[in-house]
Amino acid sequence: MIRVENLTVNYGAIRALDDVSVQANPGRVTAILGANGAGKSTLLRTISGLVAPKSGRVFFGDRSILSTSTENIARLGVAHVPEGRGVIYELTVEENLRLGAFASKVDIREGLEKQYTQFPVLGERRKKYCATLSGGERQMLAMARALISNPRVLLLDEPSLGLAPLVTSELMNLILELCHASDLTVLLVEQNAKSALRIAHDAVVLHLGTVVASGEADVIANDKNLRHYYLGLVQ
Amino acid sequence: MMSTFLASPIMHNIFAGLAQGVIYSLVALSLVIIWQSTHVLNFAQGAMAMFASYIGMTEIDRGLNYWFCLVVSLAVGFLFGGLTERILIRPLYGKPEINAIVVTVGFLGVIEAVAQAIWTSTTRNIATPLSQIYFHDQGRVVLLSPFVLFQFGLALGIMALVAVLFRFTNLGLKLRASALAPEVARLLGVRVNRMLTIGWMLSAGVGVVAAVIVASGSFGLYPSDMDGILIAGFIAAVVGGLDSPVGAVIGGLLIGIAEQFVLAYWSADLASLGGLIILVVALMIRPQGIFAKSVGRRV
Amino acid sequence: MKWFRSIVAQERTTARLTGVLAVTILTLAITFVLPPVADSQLAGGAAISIVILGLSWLVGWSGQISLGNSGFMAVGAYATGIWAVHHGSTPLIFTFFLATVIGAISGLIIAIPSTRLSGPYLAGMTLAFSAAISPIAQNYTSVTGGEGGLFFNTLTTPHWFLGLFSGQNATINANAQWTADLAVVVAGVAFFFMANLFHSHTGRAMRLVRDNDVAAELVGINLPRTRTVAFVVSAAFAGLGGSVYVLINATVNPSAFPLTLSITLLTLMVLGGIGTLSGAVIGGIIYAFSTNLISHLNSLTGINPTSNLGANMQGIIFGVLLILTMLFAPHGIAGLGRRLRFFVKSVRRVASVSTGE
Amino acid sequence: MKIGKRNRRVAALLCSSALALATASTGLIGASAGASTSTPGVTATSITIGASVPLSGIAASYASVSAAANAVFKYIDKLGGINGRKIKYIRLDDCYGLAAYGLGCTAGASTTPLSNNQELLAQDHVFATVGSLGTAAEMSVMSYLRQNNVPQLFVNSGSVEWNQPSSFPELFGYQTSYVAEGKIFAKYIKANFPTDTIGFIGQNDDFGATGLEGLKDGGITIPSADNLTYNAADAISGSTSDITADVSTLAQNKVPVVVLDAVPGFTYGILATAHALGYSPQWIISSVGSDPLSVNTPLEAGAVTLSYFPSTTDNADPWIPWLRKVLEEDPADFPKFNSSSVMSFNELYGAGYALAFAETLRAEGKNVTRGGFVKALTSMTLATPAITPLRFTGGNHQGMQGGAIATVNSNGTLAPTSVTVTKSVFTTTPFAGSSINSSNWIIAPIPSWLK
Repeated sequence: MIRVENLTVNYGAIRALDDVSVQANPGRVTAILGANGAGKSTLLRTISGLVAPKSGRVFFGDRSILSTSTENIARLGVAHVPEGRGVIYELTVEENLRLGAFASKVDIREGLEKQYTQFPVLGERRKKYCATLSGGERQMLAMARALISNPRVLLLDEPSLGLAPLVTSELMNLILELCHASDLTVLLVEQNAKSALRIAHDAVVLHLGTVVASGEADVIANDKNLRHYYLGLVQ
Repeated sequence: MMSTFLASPIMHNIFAGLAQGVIYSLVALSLVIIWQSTHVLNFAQGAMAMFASYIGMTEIDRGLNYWFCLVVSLAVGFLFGGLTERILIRPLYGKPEINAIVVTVGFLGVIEAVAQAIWTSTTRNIATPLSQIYFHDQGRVVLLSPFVLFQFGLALGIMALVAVLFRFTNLGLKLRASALAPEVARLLGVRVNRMLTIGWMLSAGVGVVAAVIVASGSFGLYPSDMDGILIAGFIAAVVGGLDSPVGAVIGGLLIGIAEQFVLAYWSADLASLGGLIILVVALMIRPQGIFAKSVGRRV
Repeated sequence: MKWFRSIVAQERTTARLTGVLAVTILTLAITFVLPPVADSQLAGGAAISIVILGLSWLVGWSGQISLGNSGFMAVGAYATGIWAVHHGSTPLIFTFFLATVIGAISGLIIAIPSTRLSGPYLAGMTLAFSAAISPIAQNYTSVTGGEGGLFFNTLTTPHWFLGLFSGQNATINANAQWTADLAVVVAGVAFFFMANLFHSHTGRAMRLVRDNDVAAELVGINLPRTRTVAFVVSAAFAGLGGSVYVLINATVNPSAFPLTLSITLLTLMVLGGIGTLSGAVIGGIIYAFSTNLISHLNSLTGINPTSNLGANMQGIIFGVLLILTMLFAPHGIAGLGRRLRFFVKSVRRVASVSTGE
Repeated sequence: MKIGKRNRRVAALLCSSALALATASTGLIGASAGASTSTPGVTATSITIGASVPLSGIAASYASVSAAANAVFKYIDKLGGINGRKIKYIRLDDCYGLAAYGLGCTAGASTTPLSNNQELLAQDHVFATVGSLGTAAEMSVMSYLRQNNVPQLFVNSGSVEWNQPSSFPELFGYQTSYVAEGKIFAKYIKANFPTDTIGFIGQNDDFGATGLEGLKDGGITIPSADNLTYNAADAISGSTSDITADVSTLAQNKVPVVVLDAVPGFTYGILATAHALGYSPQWIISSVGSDPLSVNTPLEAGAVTLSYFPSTTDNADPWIPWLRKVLEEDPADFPKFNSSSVMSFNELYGAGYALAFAETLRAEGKNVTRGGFVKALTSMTLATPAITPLRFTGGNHQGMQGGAIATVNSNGTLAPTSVTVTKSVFTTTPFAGSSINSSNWIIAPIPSWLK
């Protein structure tokens, strides 16, 4: 569904991504792993059109979206939950959700009902300002806001950041469930490789802007070298 | 009883202060709309509104209806605001905020010079359909006239309209989101650039309402008629908090009344100090304006 | 003397002295070549450049914006004017000292309630100060001369200087050049002082506060005090500049210090380039000579300059130039030069990298 | 080549200084032209004079004053000039001395009356400044012009500052002083409203203060409650609140006669506010703020003012058709002026001082010096459109001494455009206690060389 070919991105004189190729398919969770500064977020931001690459190609299905604006990429059905969740604190829960619905032609009322059923906590707090929510609730809101527009691709940037292990685990299960239920293409950027690899079908390991490994998640998870040098997983 | 109260010196000053204050409020509101979305302090705001009111209101000389001219002025204001954002302001996004000050100051100079070149600096008298004669009560003047009441109504109506738009409509939600978190809004499919343009259009429209009220008043229409009012509007916006439309409106009214009371009970020369004192006191108590939402320092 | 050492850089003071001295002497030499009108304009430009430098320090180094510097300038100007009316014969150096100190005090008064403010709120607070000056000057007529202001004639050209000139307009030419030279020398002293300040302990602390106030606090910098010092220095420069400005004009009145002057100062500073000595010099040059450029451009349009359209064309050209400069040189004219150098350097580096591999 | 960091900074500053030199040079080409004879500004074929006047900004409506003077000079040049010399009149914009810092003012960042005068003296080498405008503006250049012995002629202001022959022997006023105007108003009030309370609204500067002085000197007492001033700076900022307060105070006290010393924009505001309050006293408006074309409202009809000129529509006065012809022949300054155009007092006012200058220059003869000019000016009778004598002596440099009481008409259109001037002229001096004389209307014959 999302195909990135030979992507190179520069920030001024610094090379953030160097000849990166990634493919993510429907019904599968693709984990993008690597240390801080590996270029994971840049990859997602480039897919969304927030960052203009130096060279390379980005496809949504068969359509090149390299010169498509961020707004239009979102309208195609790519939902991007940015780092820090992107919840707008000064708006209420419901306003945040309504905002999410503008990207598609979905009926707002129906969409809201659906999300409130899925996340009852949000329904209870619909009139509350987001500044008053807890970290877990904010993450739920970010997910709900991304899902309300019935996207075909979900880009998640460090969803586990700042969450308790138990909450992270629930969140990962939810991501997997959603992925299967609606044949969603999920690109999951995580520093927490362990949690991500638990649910991912495919995985890509980035290091200083280059792909050092990619393939089935199980294979990656069992590669000792990768575990040791790039994923920080030591047993 | 009631009527003598309305004609009392204190009410006299309150009405005079409010009449000036609603003008400040509108200008402050228009500055806040722009500040929220683009973080630009638009020094040309008053001049843009003046120019639009010249184009619209001088049509009265050709025998056209006042209300029609008001609508024309508004339309010109919308267009002017949108074009300004597109052509002059857009290249400045991401540049130091202070650059926008220079550009808008330059624009102010251009607009006023063009206005003087076209219409000269002689005052124009705008005939209003509503009487400007103040009401009398048992021989005593009540400082309200049909036009002043209309002025209050119009200002309140515009403020309510802006509030409803921002609070309860989808467009308003998109506008607020674009102002608060432009990147997030874009990721959610909101056409942020379009929203910024619409914000400038709305803001210019609100400014035009203020300029038309000023031009219709007893000092008429002339190219620099909004200069002092812009400064007072800016002060009002700062007092209320630049991210608070409600604060802008209340700030404007406060400044108008404060000026009037200094004038009446202290010295006419020092009238403008009334507003300045309010500003200093307000900022010493609340460094981000009275109605600012206190947002903690983000590290 | 700890405070003194903290605001004077210890290293390379001689180097800076040489630099400023070279430019001052060159400018003095230029005044001998310039026609008298340009000398008069240069005098005004030198006075304003001192004010711009003070503002540039405040905005560029401490990160605080001010719309109050026309007010500080007016304070120095009125101090000078009132002093000149009553004690016209005191040495000029004392007048300048007085204006600087009184300017600094006014800066202190404004700084104290302003240390918690930033951005447009600080702009508003300082604007309140500069906006209050004119009504106050108008109201207290017995001291300030009210609307009409004060008139004095303190700047007298010494005889030896007059002796350098001959011919029909000798006095006019000599006076014009004398005021220009005087203003340039005062500006030179001010620039030297600021050059040191930039590289002093206080200057470095200021930068840190601007870039990251939290980090600055962590390394033990007292935020309110640093911000206050920034204001006081800026106001002292404005006071000195205001003093030179009114001595040149031989009059001080409220209409010379409208609050729009603060906006003009900010504009000139941005056009020149924020936070640098050369930026302030360029700002002063723009102030002094932009009218010539504009008149020249206006004459190219072929419109009668005294007609309504022609007179206003002047303002249109001025505004358009402001806008174009900002669109094409967003870091000011000094920044344009820097960017050019950076560009040349990076081209060279790329070239050396590609050949070196 | 490697340049050290410090040297680069020096180099940058040097470049900036060079830039200064280059910029300064543009527009100054030909700076040393002229000045070949001993008198500055005078050559065998020309005489150069200048003025610093508002051409843009809030006082730009006065631009037509110096434009009319320029039209007269051009007309004279077409007739061959004065003693073979053409008059070159340089008018520089000073935005009314409101240091042109942007808002409402377009003369350029550093333009002031002083900088304009420096330019006139040092670059254009003018013989004299003629018809510069504004009290504060001209006061700021008095010393400079005196130091350089440059005549400062026919200052467009009613201040008494211009009449100091001992300290400023080359300084000459032009219009009737505000004090004299106040005294003449006082006489009119005493004759027509002997028992009424009188109110006053004046600008809080020299204009308002000396006007009030004149009223008092003429024996009018104004109750302190009805003696009000407005802030002159508000004229720039558009602040209206003190006007509303002033007018409503007078309205509450039901003051039947009000004297206004205001500029036209404020006259308009005061009349409109009074109308809104349902208050219509007899207005007595200073000549400075009464020109119907500038005030531009039918509310002015019936107001009394002082005029030193005949009505601009009075074609029986020979100067009116003469001036119309002069203006029509100068399309550069009066582009749309034709036989159906309306003339304002500004044009008569400007033509008046231009004629005074030309006639004096002619009387001085072929050999022109500044001293000779001043001597001629203080010893001759000037023929101008004024209905009151414009006369200077060694001891009196004020200019016109009085004027006639005039009434603003309403001619049925939106704006009143004509003024009826009574046929008797009052004259007096600004000095306390001096009497007011009534004399006949003067119609100075147009000198034959001007026809």
